[in-house]
Amino acid sequence: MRFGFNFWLGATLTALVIFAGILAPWIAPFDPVFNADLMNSELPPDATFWFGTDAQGRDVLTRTLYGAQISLTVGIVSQLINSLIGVTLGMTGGYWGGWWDDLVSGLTNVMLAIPSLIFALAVLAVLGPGLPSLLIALGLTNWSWTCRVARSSTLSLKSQGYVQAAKILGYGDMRIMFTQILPNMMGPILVMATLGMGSAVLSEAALSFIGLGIQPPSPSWGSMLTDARQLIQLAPWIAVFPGLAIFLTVLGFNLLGDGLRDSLDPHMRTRKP
Amino acid sequence: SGEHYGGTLIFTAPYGSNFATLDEQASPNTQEELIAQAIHRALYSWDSTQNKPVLELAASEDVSSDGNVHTYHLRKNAIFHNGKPLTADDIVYSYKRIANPKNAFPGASYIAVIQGANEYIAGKSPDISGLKKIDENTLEITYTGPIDPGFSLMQNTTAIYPSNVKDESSFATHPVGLGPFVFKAHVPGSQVVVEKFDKYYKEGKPYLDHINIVLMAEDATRDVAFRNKEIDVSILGPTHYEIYQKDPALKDHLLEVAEVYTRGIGLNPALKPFQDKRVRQAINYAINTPLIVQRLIKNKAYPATGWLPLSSPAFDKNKAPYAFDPAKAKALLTEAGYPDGFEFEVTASPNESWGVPIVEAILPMLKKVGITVKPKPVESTVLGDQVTTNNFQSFLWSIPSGPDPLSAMRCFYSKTPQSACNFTSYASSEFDKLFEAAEQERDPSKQSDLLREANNLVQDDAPYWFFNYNKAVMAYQPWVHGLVPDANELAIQPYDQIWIDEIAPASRK
Amino acid sequence: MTQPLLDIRNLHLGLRLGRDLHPLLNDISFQIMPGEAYGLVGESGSGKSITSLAVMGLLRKPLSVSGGEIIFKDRNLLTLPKREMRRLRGKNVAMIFQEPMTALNPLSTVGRQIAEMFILHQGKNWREARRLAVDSLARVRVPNPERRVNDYPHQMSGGLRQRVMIAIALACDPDLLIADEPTTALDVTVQAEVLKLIKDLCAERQTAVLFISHDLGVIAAVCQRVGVMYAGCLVEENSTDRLFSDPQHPYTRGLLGALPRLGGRLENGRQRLVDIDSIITDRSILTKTRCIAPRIKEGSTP
Amino acid sequence: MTAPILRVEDLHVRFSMSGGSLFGSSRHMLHAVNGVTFSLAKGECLSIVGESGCGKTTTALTILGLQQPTEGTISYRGQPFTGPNAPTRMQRAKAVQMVFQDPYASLNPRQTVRKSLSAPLRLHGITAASEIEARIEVMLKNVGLTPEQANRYPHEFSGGQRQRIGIARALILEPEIVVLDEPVSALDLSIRAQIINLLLDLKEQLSLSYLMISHDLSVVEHMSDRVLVMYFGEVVESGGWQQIFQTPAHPYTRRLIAAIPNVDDRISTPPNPKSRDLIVLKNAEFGTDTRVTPDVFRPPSQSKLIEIAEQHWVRISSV
Amino acid sequence: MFIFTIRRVLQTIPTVIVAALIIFVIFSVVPGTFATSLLADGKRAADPQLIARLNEELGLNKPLVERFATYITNLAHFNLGTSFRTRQPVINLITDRIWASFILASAAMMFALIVALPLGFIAALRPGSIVDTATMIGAVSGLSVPEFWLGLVLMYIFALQLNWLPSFGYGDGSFQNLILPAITLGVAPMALLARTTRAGVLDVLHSDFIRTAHAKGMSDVKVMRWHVARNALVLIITTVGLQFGSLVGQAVIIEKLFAWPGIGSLLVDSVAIRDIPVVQGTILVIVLWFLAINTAVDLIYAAIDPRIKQG
Ligand SMILES: Nc1ncnc2c1ncn2[C@@H]1O[C@H](COP(=O)(O)OP(=O)(O)OP(=O)(O)O)[C@@H](O)[C@H]1O
Ligand SMILES: Nc1ncnc2c1ncn2[C@@H]1O[C@H](COP(=O)(O)OP(=O)(O)OP(=O)(O)O)[C@@H](O)[C@H]1O
Ligand SMILES: [Mg+2]
Ligand SMILES: [Mg+2]
Ligand code: NI
Repeated sequence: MRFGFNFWLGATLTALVIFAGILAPWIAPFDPVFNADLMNSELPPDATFWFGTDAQGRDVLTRTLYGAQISLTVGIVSQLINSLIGVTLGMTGGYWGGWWDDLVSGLTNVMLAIPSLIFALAVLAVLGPGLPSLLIALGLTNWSWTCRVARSSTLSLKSQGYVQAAKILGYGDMRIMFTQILPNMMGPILVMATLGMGSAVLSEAALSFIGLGIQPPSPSWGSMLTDARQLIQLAPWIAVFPGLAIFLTVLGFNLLGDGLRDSLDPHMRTRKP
Repeated sequence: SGEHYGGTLIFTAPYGSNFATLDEQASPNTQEELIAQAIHRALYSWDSTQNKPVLELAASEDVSSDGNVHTYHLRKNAIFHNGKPLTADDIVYSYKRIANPKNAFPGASYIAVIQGANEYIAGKSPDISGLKKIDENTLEITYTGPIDPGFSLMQNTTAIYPSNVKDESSFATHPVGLGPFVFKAHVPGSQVVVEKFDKYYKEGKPYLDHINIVLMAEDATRDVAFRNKEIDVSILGPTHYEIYQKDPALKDHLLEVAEVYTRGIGLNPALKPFQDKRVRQAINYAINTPLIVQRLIKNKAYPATGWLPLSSPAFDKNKAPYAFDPAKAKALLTEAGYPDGFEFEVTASPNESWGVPIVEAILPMLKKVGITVKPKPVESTVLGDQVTTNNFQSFLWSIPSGPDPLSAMRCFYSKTPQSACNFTSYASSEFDKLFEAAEQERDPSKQSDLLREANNLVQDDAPYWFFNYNKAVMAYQPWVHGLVPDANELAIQPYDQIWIDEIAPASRK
Repeated sequence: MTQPLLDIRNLHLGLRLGRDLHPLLNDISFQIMPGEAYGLVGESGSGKSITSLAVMGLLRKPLSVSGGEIIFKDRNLLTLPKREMRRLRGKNVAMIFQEPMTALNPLSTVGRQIAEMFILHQGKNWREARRLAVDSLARVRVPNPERRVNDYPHQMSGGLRQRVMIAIALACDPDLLIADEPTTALDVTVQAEVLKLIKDLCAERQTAVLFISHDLGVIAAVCQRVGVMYAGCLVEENSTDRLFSDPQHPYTRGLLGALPRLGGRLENGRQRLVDIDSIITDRSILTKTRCIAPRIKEGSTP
Repeated sequence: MTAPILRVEDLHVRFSMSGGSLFGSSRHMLHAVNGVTFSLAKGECLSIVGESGCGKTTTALTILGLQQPTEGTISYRGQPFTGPNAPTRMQRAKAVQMVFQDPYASLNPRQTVRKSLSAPLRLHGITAASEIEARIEVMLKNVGLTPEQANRYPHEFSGGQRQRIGIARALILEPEIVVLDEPVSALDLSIRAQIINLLLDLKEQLSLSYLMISHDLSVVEHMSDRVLVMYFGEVVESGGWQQIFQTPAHPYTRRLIAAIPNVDDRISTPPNPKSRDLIVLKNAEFGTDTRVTPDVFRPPSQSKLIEIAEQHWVRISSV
Repeated sequence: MFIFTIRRVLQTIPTVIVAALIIFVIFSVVPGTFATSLLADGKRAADPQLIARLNEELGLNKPLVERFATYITNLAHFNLGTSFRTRQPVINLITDRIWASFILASAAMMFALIVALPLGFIAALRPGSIVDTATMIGAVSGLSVPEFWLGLVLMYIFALQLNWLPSFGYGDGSFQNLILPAITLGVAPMALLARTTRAGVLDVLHSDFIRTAHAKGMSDVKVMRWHVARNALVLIITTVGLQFGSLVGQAVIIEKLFAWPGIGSLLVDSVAIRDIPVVQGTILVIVLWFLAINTAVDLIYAAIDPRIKQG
């Protein structure tokens, strides 16, 4: 498989963010929560505080780095949940067909029809704000796309010779799904997941806007950005850096997904002689 | 003094993106009061110059010697927008409607000051015994005690409606009142337009032809719209307060008032450390309150010295607030047996001046004396729910503490149920004695002295971390005149006194 | 001898990747006379389709012609301006593709897709064009042409669809018809009908045919002359009869031997099929030395 | 010839197709296979020919257990292969295997050849690494591949090699019957011969029975012992390969054979003068006009098979 | 076609019922009740008596199953219930605002289509070119900016700095007021649509019948007009439908930011005060809107693609 420029750009951005998140405790100059000194609030970027400080007097650079942890957790875990639900339902529905498939398709349609932001809002209202609830809310709301993709992939893979062969060789349904179908549809699922990660990061920001985001004082880009919107004139740096971080991360995930899709798509593959 | 007639005022409603109903009697929220203030009038009203309730719909009143019975001589020139003149029947009708158990209106608790109202509210009596029509223009009301009924009956939720409207549900869409402006249009989710009422009972008023009350919940949007001169007034949040103060074009047109809200963290004695007064005091000592007010709230608040706010008649100007003294806090904690501190949860809403951001700011301060704070963010709705059901370790809230100091202090009276504003389940026999004395005292200044003493007692006992009293700030366009600093709620302005001058842009004319 | 209708001279074609050129066709030359059916056979990937696409001027991006001439009626198609080439396409040179399922637009009626030809090349309006489309369908022996013009491709069977393709190709009476594996996707019985149709129609108006297939039987049924391609080279060319009865190039011989022949099985016991690999023991030799070995041309003996 | 090991009796397969009515409740029955009966002997190659959609694959799938028959029975060595006592997939796997048409789609692109071959062995209880190794090695040799190639992925092989892997996978469990669905039609001409030779060799070597599906009659003639001609779900003619190819009786069979373009038509001396020596039945007796497409949504008209020579059956109209 | 339409419409009914069930269950277990939200605003004592009375009056003290039964019975009579807060029929509250939502969503979709289709086409015609890369990076960027920031920035630029457009609100429903919120809302679907268009057009361009069209001697423009556009449309239209269908639900934040009186802000406000009938009604209307759009898309689909009707 050959990857294009977009893929590598996306992979680099994503890797950067992942490293920032993992290394935050070592590379961040301050503590993200307790190093708050109101005497230092809203300082513009300088030698000590490279990205300036926020309204609480906390270092924006530190919080942006730590924010990567939360945002990545949100992106990755919620997509894991999504993919798990979507793949399980989609694959079994597509494979077994019948009433189960009808049920899965129906449920998928319902989930598509209920606006996801509102569904997430409701789930959060039930569970109360906080990271675990957020992960569940975002994880429960966006699986319908994955499910559709998984289902149609399964339908087309099901008729492939090797799946038939597996049946004839005596493989059970579960074994066929896990060893024959799942590995072969990971491509599109992965693409969906990477694209979904970007939108999960954004959804977190949107939910912060409504006041249901991450539990403070843990830094998340979404809540940093939301809190900073009042300060856009007074202290623009508080918004700029987490905003940039979100932008680059979502861009990274999207380019990664696009790149993956392009290299999986036979049309886009340049044939080598 | 140069008042101009005519023009349109574009006022903003900042408390949501919706007017839930135009039936003011059915609404407990400030948002709808913004309309009620234009359309409706209640028996009393708040006089912000005298800082007390005054008669509005009655020309005069006679009070019985025991102070329980008031006889009102109603205004003869007051006419409803539908042409009906005001009579005693309208008041009886309105109060019965508010208290009607079928309706379950929030204003019922204000009507409860009238004798027999509780029986009526409970559905045990077909009438409110304390309400007696003498003649068309005279009404006698018997109250449950020698209280000042003005504090209750000036509320917008006790607005007087005409008794001749057949379809009561129409009040929700086509309100009819006695106010200076007539309801004209409601674009749900967008705005309410009212128009000058020619037969308003106050001579020569109102000045304006129209008021558009536009919904605008988002601060940032309001800021842009205000600078863009699309709206005439804007309620400011802390950051915009600071920005506007620095902006030479805007800084001269800011209206500030100390509002009667006290903010702070209520400590639940159910949590063991909070049973010790020294721990509660330690918390007050450990937090640098003025710094938070200055840096985080941008001085859009006054550091609290106790429960009663600045504009309260019983406010003690000489009382010093808790000093910022971490060493003392540490010592007190050690004394109380918590040398290594302890951990507690603060239930708080997302509000920027009395919500989670404040908890984030005190978090490192309390950490320094060894106390670990964990914010527990909840929605505003849920906050109210959890506080009134005593379901918290501590909570950060903004609680009305005026204008009537007596009812404000009632919140610490041990007989006040927890759910009814004694949120920290405060019980002190010393306090109870002072409060009961104040309740009996008919001389306002002596009553104030007693209440002041009670307030200082509460401050010393520290059932709360006393944070601040709100400073409400309103920015207005230079062409707007007649705004008043109302300590109850700055956003509620006497529309009938407002006028705009000739420098107003064409769109306002 | 008359002028050849199509004269391909030393055609070189390659895959341009960046600056490199990977050759795919090496020095291909052959002629087709008016009214003649010329067959191209060869294994998959030997370059049959790209040769035909080069004639049509339909090569896409990474593929490009790197040398040679394609002379059609005295004009070099490779240097013809785009617009001229477009006018030629469809009108003078028409093509039938392999997959009748996908070569028709699923969202247009077949009538419309035939009618487009008359609009493009004869300036007819839609109504006339549609009437002519009915005639075209009748000509390729589609039953009920009036009704069938309004059908969508998915409503037709494979054989009918291929007839529609032929109708499109022959709509403007081209001088040269290129048929790239026109029957691979069809059943034998349907294939036989389609082949006969192409043969008859071309005989009727002296259309020259370039017929591509890797089924030697099909070539035998249609063509007068055959070229055998191997790895981008034309390795042998001869009249059909001569080629089949007396193949010269080892690859051709292999091809013929590898084919099970109907009626070729002995009453009891069968003979093993020839394994081409056993003849061409080292395939790479053929590839490396490909067109260098003297091509076996008509009339010449090795 | 020995006793049949597989017997298919009066097999019917119908698919219900939902129609276009309001609630989709009106259902047509698509008659894909109609009363097919045949048996397969040990070491025999039986071919089913017929045009696309006539029910060849469906018949094969029923034998493989991937499709439930609507009516009829299949038995393997006297044991029922259908109905309530049908064997499980695991049990069936050791009896029947299949080689697929498309060598590209029939191998899991994410499994190495070794994995493709060892997984079924493990599944069937052969866990000793040495034995697995040994069997894979033997099998790869059998199909003409080297053991070193086992660690490669399918995309590293050519079409012909893939088909060899497909054959190896089908044979690794040592089944008695192998179903070949168009085993060479997707292959290049030059490779076709190798695979045909390989299949015939393996058949001899391992005494396999083949059930081959094809519409390439020359391949069928080359490989089969007996031939079954199907036409819209029914067997219209069956017999030994000579009978079908040299003396075809049913007009459809004749048309089929006549339609094959043949290189030899070009060559002046036909190698076998006996071919095309058709016996003549009167057309009317067949009842079916094979130029008119029958309606697959209707049960077929009344007809029966008659034996016109030893083991040579032809369907004629019974009305 | 008629039968197809009816069948397609009937198929949405189970979806609506299940959606109604999910919505009902979720919002029945949400903590906080309308009564406390109304009475516990801190201004005065939350009178437990009053709360109890209110709950009784609103039927909130009945068991869940009974409430659901009433809810469904009402729904079957096309009755969405009565708002706790305004005591008006929910349907009235929604109809008051649905128009604003509708024009906002339509304008946003218009904007998205007008920008995305040409961009997607151009990008597909020159894959790998600078235009292509720029379009795609631009599209992805559009997907990576939080909506409220985009709105704020647009507001600062076009309302405050340039003074071209009003910054907020519905005004008298004029076009000027619509521009900024519509653009803000339209950016995400635009980005998605540009990508889908590119993929769709590429797909069509690679198909065999385009080669056939070229072999007919058709010019590129005619190929585009006669063959590519319509076929690509079939691929694009599903995305358009899904996007358009979900726009009303997605507008929540933009409505709040621009003080736009759509049903999104009604919904958020109602959730905040736990006015459950309004919440349920609004979500149900959003669901219906989504289903209606997508049913319409399916019908259009069937009209352009002759293969569908056979279904
Ligand atoms: N668009 C393309 N990009 C890269 N290589 C190509 C392209 N089209 C064809 N080729 C290569 O050119 C060579 C010849 O291809 P061509 O399609 O002409 O073969 P063919 O003889 O028609 O084969 P078949 O019988 O399978 O149709 C092959 O090696 C193929 O991989
Ligand atoms: N799962 C199915 N559902 C509905 N119809 C089916 C199904 N499988 C096959 N059919 C139909 O049954 C008939 C017989 O199909 P089958 O695949 O057996 O034909 P075939 O002879 O193998 O054709 P080909 O030569 O094209 O492979 C066809 O009309 C086909 O459309
Ligand atoms: Mg080809
Ligand atoms: Mg088949
Ligand atoms: Ni394609």
